[in-house]
Amino acid sequence: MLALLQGMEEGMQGMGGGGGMEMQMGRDLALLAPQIAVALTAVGALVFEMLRLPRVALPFTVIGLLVAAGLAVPLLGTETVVFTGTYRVDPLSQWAVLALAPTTALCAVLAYPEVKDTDREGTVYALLSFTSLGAIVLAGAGDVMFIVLGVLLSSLGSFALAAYPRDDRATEGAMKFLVFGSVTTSVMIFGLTYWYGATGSTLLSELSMLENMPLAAAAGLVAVLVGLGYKASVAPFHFWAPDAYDGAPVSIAAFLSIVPKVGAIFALAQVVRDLPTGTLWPLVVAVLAVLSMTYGNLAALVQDNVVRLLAYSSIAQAGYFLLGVVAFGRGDLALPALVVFAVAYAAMNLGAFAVVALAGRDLRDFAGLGRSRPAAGAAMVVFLISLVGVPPLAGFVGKLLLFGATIETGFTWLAVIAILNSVLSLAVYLRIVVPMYQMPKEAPAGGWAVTTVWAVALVATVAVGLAAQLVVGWAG
Amino acid sequence: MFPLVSATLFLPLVGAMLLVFMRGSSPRLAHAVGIAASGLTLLGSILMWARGVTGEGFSQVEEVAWIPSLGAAYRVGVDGISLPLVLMTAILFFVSLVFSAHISERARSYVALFLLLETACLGVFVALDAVLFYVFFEVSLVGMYFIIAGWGYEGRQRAALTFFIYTLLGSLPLLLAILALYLGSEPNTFDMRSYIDSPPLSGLAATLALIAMLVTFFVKTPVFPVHTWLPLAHTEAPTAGSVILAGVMLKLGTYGLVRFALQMTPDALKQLAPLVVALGVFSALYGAFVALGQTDLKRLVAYTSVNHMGYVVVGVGVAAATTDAEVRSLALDGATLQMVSHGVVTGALFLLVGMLQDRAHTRDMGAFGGLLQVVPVLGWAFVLAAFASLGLPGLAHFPAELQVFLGTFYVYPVAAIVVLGLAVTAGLYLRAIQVAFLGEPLGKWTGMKDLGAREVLAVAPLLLLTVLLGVAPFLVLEVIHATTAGLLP
Amino acid sequence: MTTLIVALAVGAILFGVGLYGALSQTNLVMIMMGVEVILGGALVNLVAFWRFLHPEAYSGQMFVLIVMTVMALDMAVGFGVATGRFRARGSIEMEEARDLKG
Amino acid sequence: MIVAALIILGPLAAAVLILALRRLAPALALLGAGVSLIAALFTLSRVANGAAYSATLPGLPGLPLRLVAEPLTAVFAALVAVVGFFVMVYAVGYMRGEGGLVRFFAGMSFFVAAMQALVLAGDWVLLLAAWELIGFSSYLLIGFWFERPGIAPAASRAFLYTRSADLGLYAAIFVLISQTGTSEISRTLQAGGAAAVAAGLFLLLAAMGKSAQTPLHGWLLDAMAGPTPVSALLHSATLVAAGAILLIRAFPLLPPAVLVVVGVVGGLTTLVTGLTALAQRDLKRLLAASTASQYGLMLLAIGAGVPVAALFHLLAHAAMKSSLFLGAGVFQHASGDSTELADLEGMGRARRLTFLGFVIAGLALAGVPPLSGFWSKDAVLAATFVSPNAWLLAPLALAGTLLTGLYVGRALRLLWRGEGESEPVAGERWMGAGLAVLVVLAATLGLAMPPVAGLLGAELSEETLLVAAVGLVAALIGLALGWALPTGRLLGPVYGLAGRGFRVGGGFDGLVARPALGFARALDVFDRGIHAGVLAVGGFGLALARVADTMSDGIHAGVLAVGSASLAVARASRVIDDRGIDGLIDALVRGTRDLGARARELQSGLVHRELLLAAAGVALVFALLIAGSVGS
Repeated sequence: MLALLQGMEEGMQGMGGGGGMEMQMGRDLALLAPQIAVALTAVGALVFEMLRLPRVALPFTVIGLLVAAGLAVPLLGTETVVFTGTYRVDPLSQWAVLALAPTTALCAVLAYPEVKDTDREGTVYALLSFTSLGAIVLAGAGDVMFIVLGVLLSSLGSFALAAYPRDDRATEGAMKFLVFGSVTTSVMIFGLTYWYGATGSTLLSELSMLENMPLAAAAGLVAVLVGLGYKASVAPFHFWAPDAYDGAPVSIAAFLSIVPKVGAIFALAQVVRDLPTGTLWPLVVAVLAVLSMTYGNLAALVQDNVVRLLAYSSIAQAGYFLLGVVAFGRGDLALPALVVFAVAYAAMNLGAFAVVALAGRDLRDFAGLGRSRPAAGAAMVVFLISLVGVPPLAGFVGKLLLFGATIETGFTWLAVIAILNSVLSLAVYLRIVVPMYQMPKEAPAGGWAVTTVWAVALVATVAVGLAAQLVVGWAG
Repeated sequence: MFPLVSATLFLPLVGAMLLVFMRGSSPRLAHAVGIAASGLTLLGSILMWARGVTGEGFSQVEEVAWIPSLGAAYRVGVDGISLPLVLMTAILFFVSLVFSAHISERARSYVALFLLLETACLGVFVALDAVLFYVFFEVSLVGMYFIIAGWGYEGRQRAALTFFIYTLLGSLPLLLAILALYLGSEPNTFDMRSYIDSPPLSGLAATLALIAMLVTFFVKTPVFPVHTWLPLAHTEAPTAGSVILAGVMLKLGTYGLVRFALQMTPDALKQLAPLVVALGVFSALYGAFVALGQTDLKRLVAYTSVNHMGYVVVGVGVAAATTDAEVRSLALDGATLQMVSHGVVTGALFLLVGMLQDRAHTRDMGAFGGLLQVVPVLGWAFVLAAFASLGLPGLAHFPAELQVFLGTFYVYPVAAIVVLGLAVTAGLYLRAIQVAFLGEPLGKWTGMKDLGAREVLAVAPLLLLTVLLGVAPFLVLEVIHATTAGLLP
Repeated sequence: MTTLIVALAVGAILFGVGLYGALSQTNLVMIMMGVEVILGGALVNLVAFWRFLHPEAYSGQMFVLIVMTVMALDMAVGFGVATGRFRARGSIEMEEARDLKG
Repeated sequence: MIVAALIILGPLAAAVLILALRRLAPALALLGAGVSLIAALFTLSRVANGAAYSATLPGLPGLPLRLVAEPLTAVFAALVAVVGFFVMVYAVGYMRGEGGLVRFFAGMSFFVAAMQALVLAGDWVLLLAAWELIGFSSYLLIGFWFERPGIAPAASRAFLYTRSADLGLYAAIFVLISQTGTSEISRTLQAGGAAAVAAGLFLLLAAMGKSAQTPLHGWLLDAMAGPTPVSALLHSATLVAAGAILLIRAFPLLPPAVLVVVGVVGGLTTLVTGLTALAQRDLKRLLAASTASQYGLMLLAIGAGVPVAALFHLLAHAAMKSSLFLGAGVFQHASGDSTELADLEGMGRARRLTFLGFVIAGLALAGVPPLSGFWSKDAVLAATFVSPNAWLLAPLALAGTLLTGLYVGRALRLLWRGEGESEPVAGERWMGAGLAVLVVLAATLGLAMPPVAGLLGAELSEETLLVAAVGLVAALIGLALGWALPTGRLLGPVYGLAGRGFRVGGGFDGLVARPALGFARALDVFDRGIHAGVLAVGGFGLALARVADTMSDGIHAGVLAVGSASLAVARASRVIDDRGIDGLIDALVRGTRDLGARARELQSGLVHRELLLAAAGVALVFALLIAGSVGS
């Protein structure tokens, strides 16, 4: 307590870096065009739903999100802050838009066959957009309040989406999701108050003042880790994920496994960027990374339900993501690593879920898929080995960068554990691949929607692998 | 300029793809495709040989940018050290596929796997990008795993798993070493040529990276005491599998030793050279003696591989230790030629033992006797290969081993004790020949058939090469020497 | 300064109570209550910090407002999910929601 | 040079052609040997007129292969060519009706070619290659009747003995090349000092192996298992001669210290193998032992510092011993393919002409004037008498002479005594021809010595009548006693030992082969042990993992933990014991899967329990942070 108090004294001295108020609103709005576009898309989708025009809602959503992504392209390279530094326009936020908006659009397409002709179909698209808006806000957060808002925004939408089918399983998953989410969020908010108290500001850029306020720094950091860790389903804050995914439609599961996770990880990166390393945060994050990777892979090893298997694998992938966070701000590789891996992860995970939507949730449904649907089967293999990290696919480039960044910042042991985990994950994914090429079975029927999604994801997975240079170049 | 190296490298892969999409095709067709693909690959490698290498650096380099800002790219090329190995690899795969033409169960996947494996092995030798190298290194592992597990003998599952786990765990350190080299290089790149031209690491970092590499490559080579996977894998692998395993895949280890340990961390290796040489000497003698104790012909040949690869390790260690350019090239010539010779000779030996096993369904030399009368062609072929393997002049191993020993004597006269291996290998092969092939033929084998056309076609080229390498080693040595002479000035 | 400490202590106590509630209760509504209590603790902290340490910084007040929004929305969505669950299952006991596991 | 090259290429081409055509084997072999003979004599004449040839072939980088035709090598080449050709002639007859002619004549031709390469070699690498190749070809030829019992071991032993000794040659070459930086023999011979001593001793070791010097003489007696022409070639001009030839060529290198050793080895051999010869019951084994003992005399001469004397004896011995073998071969056929002296009794009477040749050659060997053996042995004796170590070498030389007389006398008597009847012999004409020529040489070669000496520019230690007389007396006494007394009386106690060729402690097999094999087997066991070790480590780690894993479930599970931990240990140990690596792999996989199962147990589906776990995680993180900040 004393330490805290004394820390606050210094906090008061260190005050005054609040950032100038004067700025042109217009410039900021222009810089935020992509985010705004996403928001408008969400609203629009809602409006169409209210107009009982769900048929229009889907194309509108897709187009709107793609437009948002398109708007982000010209901004690439600009690095600045808006709203007195509360929001950051930097590679992370830009790439969040570029990666997540299209992903959301594809998720909407994927969701279409599952939700069409149900009542309030349009709300699904609206919620998807809202949630991804939350994730995008998180990715660029330059202020504690934006983090809270982002988590809130993405959480609320997620709850509703998870509960959408309204059946027993869905509501159960959603309920757990809700409980977990609201508890962790509230804990995060409570902890963050101490940062405000210590720095007198809610700006992340002021966190450097925490240098010699270990207690306050720790309290806030733990809080952030809890809140964002839950969003990114990092062990041990992951428990909601498998159940929620399992209960929700496949498309929603895919969405939940990608969009909020990426947003949360980017937000974490934004936080630690200004955090004094004296607080040992790299070590803590590293520990969580190890926990998440190992736990995720081990648990995935024994799943017979592919959705749950992918849920655990996504927990493990979150662990790899954290490698980038560990190194963030202290090496040249961390930023490109995070961006590339985010894009890669979005592509390959979405693709894998799309094939699940085609084949079915049970491991047995995959038997002979490789023969009955060779193309889809081959695509699945590509997604999975890309998840393992086999070149020249996207996943490999991402992991390579992550490992490099980790070693670059002196966490070689972490890289070793990560590599061993990759070996373990090979076993995990082979459990899906092997049956695919056994006895053939009648081909599952797949609609145009599913096919488009996995096709696009396939192209992306390969393209990002081969053309990683583009991503890295713009990110760097 | 036609991208000959890449074409050669990916021809087998194309063949494999073809097979994947040729569903329900007959085994004959599959084998035809396989032999055609590997034959074209052989042709390509011969053309590469014709193009030859220039003295310093790499020749026939082909480069395609991949991730420039990471310094990762698709880079392939050859020098005097890798070119002979490329040719040898193409030859061995060709004969292996010819020999395997009788396999009918799941022939399509069998051939496809072999072709995949061929691309991987060639890739390791031609890769000039560390990432590329590592990828091919790993893929070769996976391919061999499936071949052993799918078409091996009794205990194939465990053999395959042992092989897989040993070499997989063994190869992870290499990735760390590569990342270390990458971060050490300025500007950061995965270009192996820049690592070679200006070794990026020094001091402790270099030593640690070197140790990581040594672990990887010693497991693959293999060197005592991490060799125990070898006899297991060899005895259980299908014949063509052990041919590739011994003929090509062991070279991945020694080649890596030269390419990485020697060329990228020269100073560190210089410091550890006495250790490496000692290990090599011990491994060579150890392998020879354990081989002498075997009665299973395949295990016997497998252990002689430990012996011969030990010579290579010694040669590399000596080359690292010496400061005299003459001696270095002498030892390195020997080591490189030894890789090629061992590939050819041991390939032939495994083919012959495999043929014997196909006929008798046993590999225990005690079960045979007087075979030379029953199956003269097989018998004499074995005698020739065996004497080549024990280092008879005029056959492949003699020039290589002589150079290695001479170089060793220059630098570490004590280490020349390794020549004792010659006497031991002589003993063990004479014993094997005497027990299995000489003397009164046993009644139960009188019905044994001699080699058929397919088998002759498979083994004859290797024996011819064995003699050629022994009589005119300079044909290969001038290529090797062109590079080794100008190495690490 | 003492008042600040008192206030922070109150906030901490609220947090503790709320967390205990959230962890110990098995009824969804009760858990949501616990959450609200935690947020209440956060509010107390914020107000205290603003009042005693950074009276001039407006961001504190905004933070307060945001937290209030969070409380409201949490409640709303929470009860929405609760009703949905009740329709589907006829109970909002967490103990009974364990079909999904492993 | 082309001509000189033909010396080698002739037989080599013959060998290749024979293998390629698989017919006309004898004709081709004769042709090859003939070409070689003509070329060799031509070269000798040219060299005699002062010409000197040398050629360089591409070999290894920095180590080119060289051929040189200088007086010494030319003489050797001529010797090999002559013997080779006439033995080949003889063989045509001898092998009548045998199977495997292709293999036989190809082998013989290759043998001759390799030997020619050895004598003409101008650099160590080529010499080493040829050196090993004659070993290989003799292996093939000794094992010609590989399907007969006892043949295979004999061939293997011959090759192993010589190969092991060859390591000496390897070592010597390494020393010389690393000292002088060149592989050219003539240049390396200038090396002096410690290097010279080391190299000299290594060369001696190699020579002992090939020339069957004590204690490495064991294989020679067994090598008799091969066809007779092979033995003849082997003993007179090729394999065994190689040792002496090597030392003669390397003589300039050898320092006095080494020379003494050479002399002693030679003397010892001449005694031991002389006695051995005396005790043999098989004619060919007797001749084999005598070969070793004659080469002992040559080493004596070299040791005494007069290599040219050794050279003379080599030449003479080549002619004499080949004649003796060929004669023995005739008797062998005549007696129904046996060389047991018992079966050969009276053969002399039955085949008087052959016997005459045999007698001439025998007396020559014993050193009876004016036959060639007398002169050469005289030269050897003279050398030993004038050498600084005469006190040591001369008696040994005399003893050797005496023993030679003894066993020659014994052999002649056994062949002459009793009534022998002879079967008709196939191919007699060919055999006779070959034999006749060689016998004539054996008788008259003495005349060739002065010119050869002149050609080599070497002067013999001048003849003292005394030496000649002593030698002659020793020889005659020997002959007389050998004819008169039965061997048992002569040898007395050592008879049995001599019969076994003084093979102490089971000889090579007992002293080297079996122990080596035992050692190898032990290593093999050890090697499998390593595997077990790996398993053990893995199993232990697995056990630990399980223990730790079980512990993690808290006190309640603690009891279980102990149980399952011990269970795990038990399982692990069982894995190690009986199921080998696969067990371990299974266990590893299973272990991981168990871990996975436990991991999923955490996912209890009860939110507040899961929340508790999360809270625990928070606590952990917080503790870590505080600890860290306190620590820092």
